[in-house]
Amino acid sequence: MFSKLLLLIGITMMYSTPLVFGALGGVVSERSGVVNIGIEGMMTMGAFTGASVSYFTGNPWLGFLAAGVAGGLVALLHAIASVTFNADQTISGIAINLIGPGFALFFCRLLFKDATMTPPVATLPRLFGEDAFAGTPAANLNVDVTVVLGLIATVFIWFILYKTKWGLRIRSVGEHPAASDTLGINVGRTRYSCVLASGVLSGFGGASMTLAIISQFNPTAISGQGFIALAAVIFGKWTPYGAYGACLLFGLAQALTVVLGGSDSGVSIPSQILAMLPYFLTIVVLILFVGRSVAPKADGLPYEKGER
Amino acid sequence: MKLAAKVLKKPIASTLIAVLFGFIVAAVVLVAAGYNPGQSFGALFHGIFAKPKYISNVIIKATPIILTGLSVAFAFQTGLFNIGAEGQYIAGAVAAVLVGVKLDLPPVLQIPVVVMAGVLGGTLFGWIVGYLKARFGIHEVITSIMLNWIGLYLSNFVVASGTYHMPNSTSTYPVNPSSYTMLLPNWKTSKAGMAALKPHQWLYEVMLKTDVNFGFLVAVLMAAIIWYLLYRSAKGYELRAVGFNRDAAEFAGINVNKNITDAMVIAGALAGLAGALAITGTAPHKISTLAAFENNGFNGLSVALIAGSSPIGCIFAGLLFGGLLYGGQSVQQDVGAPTEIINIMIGTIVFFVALTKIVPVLAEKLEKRGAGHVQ
Amino acid sequence: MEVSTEYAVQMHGITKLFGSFCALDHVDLDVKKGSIHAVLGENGAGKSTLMNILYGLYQADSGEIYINGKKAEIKNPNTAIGHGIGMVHQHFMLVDNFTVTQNIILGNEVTGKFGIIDTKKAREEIIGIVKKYGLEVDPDAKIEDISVGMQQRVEILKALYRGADLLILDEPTAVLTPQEIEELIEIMRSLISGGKTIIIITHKLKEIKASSDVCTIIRRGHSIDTVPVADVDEEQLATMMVGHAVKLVVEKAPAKPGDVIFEIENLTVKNERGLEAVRNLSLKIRRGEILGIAGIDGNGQKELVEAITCLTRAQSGTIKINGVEIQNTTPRNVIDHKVSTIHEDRQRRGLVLPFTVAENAVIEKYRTPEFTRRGMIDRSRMTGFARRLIEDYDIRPAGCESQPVRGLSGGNQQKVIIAREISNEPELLIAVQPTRGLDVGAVEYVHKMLVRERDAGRAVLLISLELDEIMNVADTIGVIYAGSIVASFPQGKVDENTIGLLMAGGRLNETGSEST
Amino acid sequence: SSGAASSSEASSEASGQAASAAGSSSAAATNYKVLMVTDTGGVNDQSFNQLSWKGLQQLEKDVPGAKANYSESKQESDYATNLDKAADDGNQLIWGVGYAMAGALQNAAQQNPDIGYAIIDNAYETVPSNVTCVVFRAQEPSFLVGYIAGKTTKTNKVGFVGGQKSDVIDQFEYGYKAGVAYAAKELNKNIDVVSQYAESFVDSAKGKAIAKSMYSGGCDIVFHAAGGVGVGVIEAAKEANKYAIGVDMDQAFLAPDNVLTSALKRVDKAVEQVSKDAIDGKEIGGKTYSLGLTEDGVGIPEEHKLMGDDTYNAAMALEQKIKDKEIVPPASKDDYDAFVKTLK
Ligand SMILES: Nc1ncnc2c1ncn2[C@@H]1O[C@H](COP(=O)(O)OP(=O)(O)OP(=O)(O)O)[C@@H](O)[C@H]1O
Ligand SMILES: Nc1ncnc2c1ncn2[C@@H]1O[C@H](COP(=O)(O)OP(=O)(O)OP(=O)(O)O)[C@@H](O)[C@H]1O
Ligand SMILES: [Mg+2]
Ligand SMILES: [Mg+2]
Repeated sequence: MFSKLLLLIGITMMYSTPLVFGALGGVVSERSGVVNIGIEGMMTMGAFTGASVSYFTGNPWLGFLAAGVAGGLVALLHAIASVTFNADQTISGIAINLIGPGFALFFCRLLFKDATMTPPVATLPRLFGEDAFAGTPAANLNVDVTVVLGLIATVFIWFILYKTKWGLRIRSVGEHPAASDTLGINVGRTRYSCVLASGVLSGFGGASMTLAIISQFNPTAISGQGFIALAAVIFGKWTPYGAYGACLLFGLAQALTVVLGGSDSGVSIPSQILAMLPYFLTIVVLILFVGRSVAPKADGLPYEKGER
Repeated sequence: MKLAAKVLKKPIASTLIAVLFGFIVAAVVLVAAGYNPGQSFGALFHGIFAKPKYISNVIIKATPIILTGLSVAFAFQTGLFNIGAEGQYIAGAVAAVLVGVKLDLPPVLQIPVVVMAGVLGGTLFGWIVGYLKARFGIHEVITSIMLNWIGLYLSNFVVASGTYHMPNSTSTYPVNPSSYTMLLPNWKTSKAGMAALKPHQWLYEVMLKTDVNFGFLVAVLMAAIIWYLLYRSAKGYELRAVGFNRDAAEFAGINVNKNITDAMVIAGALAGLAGALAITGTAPHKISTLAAFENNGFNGLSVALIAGSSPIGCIFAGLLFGGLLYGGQSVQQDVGAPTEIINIMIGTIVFFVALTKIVPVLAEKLEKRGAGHVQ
Repeated sequence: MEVSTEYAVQMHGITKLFGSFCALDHVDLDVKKGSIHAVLGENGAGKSTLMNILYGLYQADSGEIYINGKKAEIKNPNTAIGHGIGMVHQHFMLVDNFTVTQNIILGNEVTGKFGIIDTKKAREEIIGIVKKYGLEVDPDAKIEDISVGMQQRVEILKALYRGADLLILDEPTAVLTPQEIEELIEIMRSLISGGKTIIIITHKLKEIKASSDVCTIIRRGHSIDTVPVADVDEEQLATMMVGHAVKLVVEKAPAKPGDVIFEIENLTVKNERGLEAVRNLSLKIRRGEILGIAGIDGNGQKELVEAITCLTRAQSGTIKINGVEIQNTTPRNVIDHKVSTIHEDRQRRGLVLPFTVAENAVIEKYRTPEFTRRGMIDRSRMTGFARRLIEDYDIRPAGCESQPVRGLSGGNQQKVIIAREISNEPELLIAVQPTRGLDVGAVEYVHKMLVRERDAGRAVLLISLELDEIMNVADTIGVIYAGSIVASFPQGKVDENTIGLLMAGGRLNETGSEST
Repeated sequence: SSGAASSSEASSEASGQAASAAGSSSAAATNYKVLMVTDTGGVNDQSFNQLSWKGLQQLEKDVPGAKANYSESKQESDYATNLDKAADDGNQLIWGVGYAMAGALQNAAQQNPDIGYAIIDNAYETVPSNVTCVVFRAQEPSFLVGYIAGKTTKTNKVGFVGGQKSDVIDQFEYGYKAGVAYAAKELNKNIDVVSQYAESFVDSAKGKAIAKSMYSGGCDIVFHAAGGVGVGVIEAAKEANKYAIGVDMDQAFLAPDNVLTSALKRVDKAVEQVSKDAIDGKEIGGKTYSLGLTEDGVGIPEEHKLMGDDTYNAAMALEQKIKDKEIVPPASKDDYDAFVKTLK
């Protein structure tokens, strides 16, 4: 029983971590007033870059950083469109979701002799070292270091958003850009930074898949996590802790399907029905506990100076 | 100058420019990767236009995404973001199969019944999203994303279920042929049909080698109906009022919650119709285990965006998209360039569609410069 | 005019184009140090634009700005703030879900290590300024929870906090109660004595007289004149502003009230936060009568209107129109019972901005057989109808029926709403703040319309924060305080001071109150 | 193993030579175009599509003048159009990968009697004269790896992770279970097999989670037949320092210390060989190649450092028994139930 519990925790943590980074990216971007539907595309780019840099350098940390940079570069496109050109942020985000994976696979083919997957790559360490608690149920708690990074990132983003002047400015830009503008806050620059940060975080999210969970990049390494992260942003009411919680809930539901799905679990639900559980549970939790969530007021609205 | 400015102000100009940029970026990427862009685009156009049956195939491929595009565009016009067309499409296909396999009525009855079943399947999914939004204020994006996955597993559940699973396959039984919406499905494969078609080479090819079906006509008709509904009917007036300004609509006595639900119901019905028509109109007329999304709904998203959410625009955007998807295969086959090129190209087009808001602004500048010269 | 250090600000030959539209044409403005300088002009005259240029939000196409006699290049609000300029905008620039303190320090935060905001220190600094100028506010309250008057103080504090020497107030009184206005004038005086200079923009002639030293009049982007306020009277100012003589008093015949057709009894309504905003409120309106409700913002006016229009539930009590109870039904039902409402928030509740004028004109009756047959809207009838309204109500530009209403000016948007609501031929016409942000000419027009409707035998409920409006237009004046009508008087039987006292929660000594 | 893969019931003796002599015998084939149509998994499915393509790429290298190509299906309805387009483009041999394509391929073959077709994992009841079917008896290598797992397990509990349930995956599952049961019988003990489906062929994280759960539930060996999901399974084995068994190809490269062995299904070899036969003008139309251990179309890798020689040799002995038809590994639940009864 106890070991089952530890297992649930371990799987929950593992499953939710890429989502956490992606969702944090969404929170940061949307808090500054830029809707980010393109998390999926940014994560894919990060997943690929992380794996390939780790492969070529043998240094997973370098890969992790590079993934952030790659995610940021993709996000730059989104920022140019939605901040500089006041473009429709939804459209731009959808475009990112097409372009990101397109380029990731394209570069992968170029770098790996026309293969769309990398060989196994050096991975990030685990929290207590490779073999800690090996063979005991506690090994489930020896999570990937990215799990902790995700938690740190959550606290960090919360700290930035709610305790520092930058956070105050970011939130003001997302709520009332004109007010920020009259106080000499550069709305465009703030939004640029946030969108880029969003890309960096999403890139980390992608890399925490390929550098911790599966240790290679392949075309399906990121398949839908970006959208779940997007849902987590809304579910979590655009706050770092809320989003983190939503990702955990989703991870937990996945863990439950895993634990209930084994032929020795004593539960006989068709696996297709069981697989619906996380998605179904999300809706139920929304109905029962969460309800309406209100976006930052200026979320999705391009800021045009002097517009009345 | 004036003329140029005038032309540039038209929305279609922006879209065409976006398409042009899509090609340019794709060309740059191709060159960078060592492929000949001219050859690649040649292959693309060859793959789309070289034979009547290719054109026919493009139209067939375009049909479902025109409809899902319409679904998304319609929702946009009513202030909703229907990222759930994928799931609604699946629900439509599943429902059509559920009914089409079991029932075997004469075609005049069977076809409407099966198609309506599909429409209802999509409607149900749309309704859930709309109802949860209206009743509990739950954001449609979350429910839609979740329902997409639920739809996928539901479909797989049906495929695996005892009564529908076809032994030795990864699919259900096909729907009964009485549900088929191809053009003369029985006649064309009969001896008489073959004989009659044989002398007309292209007709023969189009009829026998592609699943020419009524779907496209239905899609065009739906685009017209949706346009009419949105811009000419009292219901459309309500839906748009709620979409643009919920508070004002509520104050004016319009039932906001009902209209949110109705909008999602209609959007879902359109995507469901797409799924149903794919089942009745194209081989293999059944659903198979889905390992991943087939993107019929997600492509509809891009179609709607390229079309600027115009119902009529969806027809053309859908054809463009269908052409790129279908013809894109040839780029890989003929030139060896990876298929990702097409995704990059489509992505770029969508990206520039987002940017093209500036085209009319530029046009205005151009106009002003022109005026300055006159002075 | 000479450039001199005597002046806090001198703007010379300012020209500003929006596209091909010339909003300002060689406008001059010279503001003496330590003075209160009024800028007066009709809606759209260019006042805000001029101030936005001074504050660096817009760039002038030509012209110079001198601050304290030195030429200044004001590229953005930051440089303006650097020059000691602070601005309180016409539309408040406050982040609703931030606290007062957060709003004040935004962009100029007091921080410790790592950019951490030192809220305590910030609060102390703010309290210091609050004390100095008598600007009482709660530093920890959220903006969405405080009154409009308070919000304005926060705006002023924002400027002072940044060390502003020159304060621009863009239409600061539009949303204030008489008492608040007095307090504001008080505050302005204390600022002047503290060495500040103030530019105040307003349409309200009385306030100019009450507060300002000098007044510059702008009409359609041109500076008309600059006069010492003491030398002119209100009529003269109005004439200069509009370009022709205007009547400042509403002309109307005495009311001839008929039977009671609208009646509220013991109404109680809770607000969003679950507090009783309307408490046991009762009122009656007769045919051919305008009932004006005076009151300070936040005393239940909003909830009262929401309850009547069924946007919100009534906890208890009845609302009857022609004897039929309509409370807790639907907005549709209320409209069907011939209640028409001019909502105070025209862009949120009144109009669908992307819709055309014609589409907006039929928003309550598109389903009637007149406009819809077999589910299809008869567009030619719809545009025909709109064209008639445009003509009858002089909505500009003429022939705008197929334009999105978004492109119309604020005044004309308001006219669309008024035209639409009156065209419903209501039994009861509710007008909430119908002249908010409109200039004198437009205000006159709206008032005329309300009186015309009264004379046509309708009951009119006028709710306004502007006491003048109530005093001038209403036949019966009710005062709302803390969710109840605390007193009511026939027009002319009460003076402004009494009403102002009642609005602020005071009690009457004499028995002047009688019920309608 | 020899590397040659293909053979039919009709011509098993020819296969060895054909493979080794491939280069020379096909010299005459100038500009022979071969194309494969993938199923919806795409060419990089880390499973049979990818292996098929590997086979065709090898063909291109080995046979001068052979031109290989693929076309990817994104959805079910692409099968027919891709096959049709392939016919237009002058391909002489067209592969359909996966039995989902059976119907579409049959139609195409009927419409283009002059073109050769071949299909993986599907056998028609009556094979059209221009179609070659290639099916694998995947239950055979699965049986072997199951046996190895049974012999190797210390916890007496092993796992199986499937992608999505289908007849092909059943071959792996029940072959494996039968192998485990066989070993248990031999060792005279009870070995539990836990099986679980990921409902996906792509969700590696889920594969990892399932395997984690199996390892923590006491399994020490997990076999997967789940495409990309298996990447996660192997990853979990690495982390838990337990064994995983690969599928389709030798997956030891993913985790040399943890991949105990793999159930090989040499789709690449088969595709290459059948294509060569076609290029050489052999009569392959209308035939079904059922490839098992005997034909060397399936198997396990020779490398066996993690299990020791004893176990490996025992498995090889078993392989011989299967080749000799002394043992017929079951490919479905019913066969498996029957098989287990024979053990008692
Ligand atoms: N951003 C803009 N784009 C186009 N026109 C503008 C813009 N801002 C102001 N204008 C126009 O410039 C003119 C002056 O506007 P401004 O806001 O300065 O008027 P105002 O005197 O402050 O009026 P009000 O009393 O209504 O506040 C108006 O006709 C207005 O429509
Ligand atoms: N942001 C804008 N962009 C373009 N045109 C604008 C903009 N804002 C206002 N206008 C145009 O400028 C004109 C004046 O607008 P504004 O709202 O300032 O009117 P106004 O002069 O204050 O009139 P009113 O007295 O009726 O309120 C309108 O005709 C409107 O179409
Ligand atoms: Mg105005
Ligand atoms: Mg103004």
